[in-house]
Amino acid sequence: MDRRNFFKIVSTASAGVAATSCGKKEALIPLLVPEHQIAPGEEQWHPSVCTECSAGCGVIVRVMEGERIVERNGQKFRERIASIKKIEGNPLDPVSSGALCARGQAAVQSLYNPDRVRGPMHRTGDRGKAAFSSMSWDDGIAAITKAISATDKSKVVFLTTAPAGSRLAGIQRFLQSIGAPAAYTSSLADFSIERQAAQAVFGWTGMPDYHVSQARYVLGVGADFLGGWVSPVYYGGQFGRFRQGRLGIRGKLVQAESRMSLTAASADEWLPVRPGFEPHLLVAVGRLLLEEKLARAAEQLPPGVTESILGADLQQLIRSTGVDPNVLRRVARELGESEAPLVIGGASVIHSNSFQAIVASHYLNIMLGNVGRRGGPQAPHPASDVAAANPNVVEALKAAQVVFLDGENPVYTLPPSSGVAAALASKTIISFGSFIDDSAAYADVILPSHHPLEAEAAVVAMVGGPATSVAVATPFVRPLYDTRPLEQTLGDIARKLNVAFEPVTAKSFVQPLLPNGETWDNVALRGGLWLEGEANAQPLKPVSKNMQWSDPTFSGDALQFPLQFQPYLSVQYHDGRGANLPWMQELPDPASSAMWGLPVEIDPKTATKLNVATGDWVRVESANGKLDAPAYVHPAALPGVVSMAIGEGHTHYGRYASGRGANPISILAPAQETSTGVLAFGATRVRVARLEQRPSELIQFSPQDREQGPWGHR
Amino acid sequence: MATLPAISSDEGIRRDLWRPLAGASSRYLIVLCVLSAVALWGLVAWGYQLYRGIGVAGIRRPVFWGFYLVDFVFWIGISHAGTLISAILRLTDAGWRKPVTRAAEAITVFALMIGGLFPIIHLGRAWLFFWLFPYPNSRLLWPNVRSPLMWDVTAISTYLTGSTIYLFLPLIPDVAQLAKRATGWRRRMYRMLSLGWTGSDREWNALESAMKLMAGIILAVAVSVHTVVAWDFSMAVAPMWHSSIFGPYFVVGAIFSGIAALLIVMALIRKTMHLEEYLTPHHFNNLAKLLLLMSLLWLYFTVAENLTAWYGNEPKEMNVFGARIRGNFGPYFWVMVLCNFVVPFVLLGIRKLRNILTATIASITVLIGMWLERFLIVVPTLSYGRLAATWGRYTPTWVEISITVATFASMGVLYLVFAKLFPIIAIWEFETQSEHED
Amino acid sequence: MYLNGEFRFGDARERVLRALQELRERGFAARDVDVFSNEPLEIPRDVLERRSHMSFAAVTGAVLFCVLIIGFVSFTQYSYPLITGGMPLFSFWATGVVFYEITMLGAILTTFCWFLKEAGLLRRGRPPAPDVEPGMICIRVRCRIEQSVAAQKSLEAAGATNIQSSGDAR
Amino acid sequence: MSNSEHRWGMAIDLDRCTGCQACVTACHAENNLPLSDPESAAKGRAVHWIRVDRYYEGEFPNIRVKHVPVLCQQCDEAPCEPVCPVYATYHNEEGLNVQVYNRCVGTRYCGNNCPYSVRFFNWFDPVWPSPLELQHNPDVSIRMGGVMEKCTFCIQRIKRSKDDAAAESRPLKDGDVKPACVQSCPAEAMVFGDLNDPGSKVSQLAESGRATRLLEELGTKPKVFYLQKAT
Repeated sequence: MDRRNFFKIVSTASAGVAATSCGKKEALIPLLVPEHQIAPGEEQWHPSVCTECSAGCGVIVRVMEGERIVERNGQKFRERIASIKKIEGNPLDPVSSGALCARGQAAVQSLYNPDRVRGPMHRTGDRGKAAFSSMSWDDGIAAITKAISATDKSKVVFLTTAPAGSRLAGIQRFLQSIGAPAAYTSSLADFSIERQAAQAVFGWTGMPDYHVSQARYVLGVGADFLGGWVSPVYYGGQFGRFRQGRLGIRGKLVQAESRMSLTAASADEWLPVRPGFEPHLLVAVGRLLLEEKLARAAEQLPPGVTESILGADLQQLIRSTGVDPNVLRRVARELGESEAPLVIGGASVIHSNSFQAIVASHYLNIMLGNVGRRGGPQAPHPASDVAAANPNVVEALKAAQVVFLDGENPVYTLPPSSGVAAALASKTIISFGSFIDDSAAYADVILPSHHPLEAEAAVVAMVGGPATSVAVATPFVRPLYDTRPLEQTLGDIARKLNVAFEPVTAKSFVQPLLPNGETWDNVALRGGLWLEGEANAQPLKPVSKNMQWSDPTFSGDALQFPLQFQPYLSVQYHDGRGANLPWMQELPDPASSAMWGLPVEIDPKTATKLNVATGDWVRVESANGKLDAPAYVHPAALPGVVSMAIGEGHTHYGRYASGRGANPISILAPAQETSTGVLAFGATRVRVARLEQRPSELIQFSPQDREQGPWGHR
Repeated sequence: MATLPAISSDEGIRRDLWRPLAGASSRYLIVLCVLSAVALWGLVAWGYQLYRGIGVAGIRRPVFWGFYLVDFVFWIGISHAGTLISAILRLTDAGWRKPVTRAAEAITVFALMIGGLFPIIHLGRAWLFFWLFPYPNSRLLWPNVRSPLMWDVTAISTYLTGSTIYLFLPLIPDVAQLAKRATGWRRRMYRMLSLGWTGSDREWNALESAMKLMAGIILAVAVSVHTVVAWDFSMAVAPMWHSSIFGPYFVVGAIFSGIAALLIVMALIRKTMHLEEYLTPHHFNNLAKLLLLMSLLWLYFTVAENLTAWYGNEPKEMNVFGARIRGNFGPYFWVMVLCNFVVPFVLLGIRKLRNILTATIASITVLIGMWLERFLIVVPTLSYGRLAATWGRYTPTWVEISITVATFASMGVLYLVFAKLFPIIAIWEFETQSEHED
Repeated sequence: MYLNGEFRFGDARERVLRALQELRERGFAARDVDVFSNEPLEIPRDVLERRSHMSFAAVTGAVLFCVLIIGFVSFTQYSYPLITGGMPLFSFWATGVVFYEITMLGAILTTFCWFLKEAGLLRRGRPPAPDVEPGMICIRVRCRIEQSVAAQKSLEAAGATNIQSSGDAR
Repeated sequence: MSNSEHRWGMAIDLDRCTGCQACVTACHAENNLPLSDPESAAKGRAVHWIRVDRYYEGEFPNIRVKHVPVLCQQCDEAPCEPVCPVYATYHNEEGLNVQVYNRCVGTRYCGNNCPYSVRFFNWFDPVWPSPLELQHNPDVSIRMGGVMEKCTFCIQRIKRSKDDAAAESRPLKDGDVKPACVQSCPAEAMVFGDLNDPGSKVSQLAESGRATRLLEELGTKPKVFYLQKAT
């Protein structure tokens, strides 16, 4: 199958291309599929890269004949075009291994979304009202040029979702050439705490990689790596092999999380740790490992760290986590005794002390002697670093005069309490996005760039270290609408500004990475460049010398707001981007089975106290706002912890997402993770009250969540 | 036996029984118009469903069958009023049956016509219903006779044919007599329907033989029809459906609801056509006792069905059982028990309370109860399937409700028209009877 | 030719029976005598024998239909063999109900047809029938001219009124 | 029971499955499943040929989650088949439970008689706001309103693989055919193949000690094998 697909890819490109598999070097890059080459019923597969999240999965795209109606001079014509049918993982790509998550596969629905922006537009109504009328590209570029030249360049803020790769490099180069600060990201899914913790402990740039498949015992803490964290495709593959991929060896996964995430659900054991007490749990495990002499590489720990771990009050640590002490002791012993133990620390929900948790997890791995080894954390490739994280983005946005939006949606992803939406009202805003989303509704000008499936790109995968994966896409279908590649638009702007700017293309991005004997054409044909990395190449010696942990802080008075609120990244919507895809809307939520709207997850005890049943509407209120949503009484929710997936509650985002559901970010306090300044989106306290009305039904695909009905002999 | 009208001269009987055929009172017309309007509304609803798609009904996965199948079973059940009752009575030679039989047989035919429509109404592509009939076609494919739905098709076709003939045969002498008196189009119609009946003894003999035979055959068919309807459900491997009790259970239920329908129709005829002397308390008393008997039988079957499920405590069955007894279907279940057992038992079981009015009231509750019974058989099993993740609730829409209500109205319309065209009591049978009992 | 005699009032039935007996004694065949009435008359077998083969016909029809449906079903199932649910292509379990119903249909239809045949309904060229009023019984005798006197006498003896002849004088 | 060359089957490793639902979307993309909307979804009319059933077991904190991907089990003795009066669903030579859309009149009896509830009905003609229909897979027909539909084991992919193999004049190899769900699964929890071939991966997994079948007690003989979690 893998080979078959590969041959498909190759044969696809064979319009005048010599078969590279025969070793001939002179190959053309796969060009646009001309319409006359599309035969009915014939399929072609083209390599591309998924940009639905920043993991960087290489994909292959099935192209077949399609037909669309175009209107010219008031008359309708049928036009045969090459259309995209399906997206699958590129079997050659080590990140996707030929598989792809639900959201990645649904990307085709964003390409063919009926609500895509079809050409450049300018605002005609009030900001935020999404009233636009079309304009020409020239006018649009002129308007931008004017806006930029009139401002202090340091007040130009460029927000982008672009993952590490050619697009981001191009943006950064553009910003540099006009003298603006580097690009920012406002997504909640940039995992900057994880990056910063890796930097702090190991001196690594980028996201550490965990070779789950080679571990035998995994303790996951706070990282929903099979769900919304980093790359469910990559880690899903790892997990499959971890569990059943080795003869006679079955890995055991213990997951400590404050929510029953997909990872916790797949784990052999779930340790329901109280929100924000992940560092305590990790330190407790460390202490137990050291005490029981199971820390096989204890000597590699910096003395300060060892001291502080041994100085901790174990009883109190364990008590604070809320986990059964016996269970925790057993888990620590099992972890320490395992042949290939691994601790994965992450922050699927960011608390005020999440950084400490991840740092602690790294120390645990050091103590277990697995860093850089098979089955341990691996150093990432430096090229996989991404745009600046969001700690500074709020300040930057407030100070900005001109704001560029490239797929980012700060009005949605940053809480209103941060004042961003209000601040945006007085800026010049230019959107390069394909949709009029919450933020684009504020834009003055929308200059839509090509959809990623229509554009070229080179993306460095976030995972896979120490190997490096660069997935490459070259365009193969004609753009559907009057859009332009972002590089071209930036180039046009630069030219108008009389600034020297050399756009970054996929080719120019990949070229310097090419090893000897490899050509760009080969890379383009296969859809990626995959470089073997050397394990153990990085120094084991930690950069940091000490470790702290502190109790989490929550915003809001504990008496008034007795419950803890944790929004989380879901498999279907990620940071909210997936909400305009009907396939994602109708994908049953893994926890609640909800479709077309997400519920608030409430534990059964709290629900009983509040007299709330599944389907009842509740008002979730924090000191900073309130939202109304249906409730789902989650049998596995921690008592007193209210969770809600991020994704719904867009004011504008096409017909499938606009006005549907509630945005959990909207009630967050502007709390920060103490060490990094990142928005601590799990650090808000709320109260919940039952509402009398049910404005709409909670739609569930499977309302029944127990295998047995409530009835037996009685 | 107090079955005899006080006046028993042939002319008198004739006058009494033919009176309703002549003219039409304004009340008759108003009722007819109202019922027709409701029936038409049902047609509109059906048209809307055909135009928009079956989705305008409330059925859904996993409750693929809803009101329509409930109505189907209900009306097929009602159809047992007639034929079965009149055949049983005819075969057992119960003399008091005579004023009752035609009213009952007419119910059968009309209820069958209505009930037989529902399998078509509920089809996703109703316009292709003829694919269920065996005819040489370009698909080179014949229907799958292994399907219980094909059993239905044959059973209902046979039953409809049989009961129409069974209604028609004793109508011939009456129609022949009417043909002599009527004028205009009525005369032509009666003429045609009388098939040239002259009243010769050969004809009478043939009629008698045919009726005796038909009574036997129709009895066998009637039992099989409702058994087959039951088997639609019990052939499925669904919890609480896959049960061997369903055949007899449905037959008993059918007779039960059939008698109730007959009682109601008789009470209405008696009142509106002033046939108090023909349909006497004696008839009602007999039928009421029969109803009471069926109520007890029904209870027996219901207990048998549910007790086995409860005692077995098989989880998948208990889901349906629990939903039905205690869950969201609980209220319907207990109303059903009230309607089907408590009310008839009290009203008809206590001799002092038993009269025409209470028999009618009990019959009405039995009809409600039996409709609910069918609902409780069809829907909970589908709602609570074997895999809990597939459970789902069903709520009917206005379309289903309209069509359901309209079928009751159509029954009324058909009956009103029939009663206007044909004597609702077999005159010749009545005359024979009066003669013999003199 | 046909001879019609009417009987009215009270003991019409008894008189009709007497007339019939008389006629049979005078050698009139049962098939030549018809009794018309508005309601069924019970005439003892020895007086006027009407043999009925209806039950036999019904059984025959049933058997015929049964054979036909079995043949038809097996033909249809084998003509385009499709496996469903692991069931055999043709089995009496899966098709028994259909066989039963169609068998019954056969019985019903033959009964009806046989009724039409035995009653003589729908038959063309039927001799004119007397118009029977309620309560009246009428005897029609088919006879040759030379027998007509005897017939008339029988009728009169039994108290028939309004004796008329009709039809061709043969 | 059939003596044809292939007998397609699937094994789903519940120890690998993470419940991520990639298979669900893959199926939508491959098979042109009708789009739901909030109204139809609220009525329980959303269509997922493959779904991931999730059950909670136990009470907090000792609570576990069970994910079971359920698709048409392609039963050898399928209860849905004999009840169709018009042969819209029947068993083909390769053991697939085939639904012939054009033949279906919509009695929905098959849906009632499917213990796995994997049959879906088209309550209306499907609608895709333009240009979403450009995504449609031309290998799979669009179902009209009023007919049943269900998982086909991606029969179109089986056919394509056979054609490809024929074009290269080689026999079909184990792993050549992958339905969309199997192809998409990141954890490789699903394996598809020929149960007639004792050497195929799916045959071996079906023989393994962990293999069970859903509602096996009904005797429907499904061709989807669930490999239970090892503990």
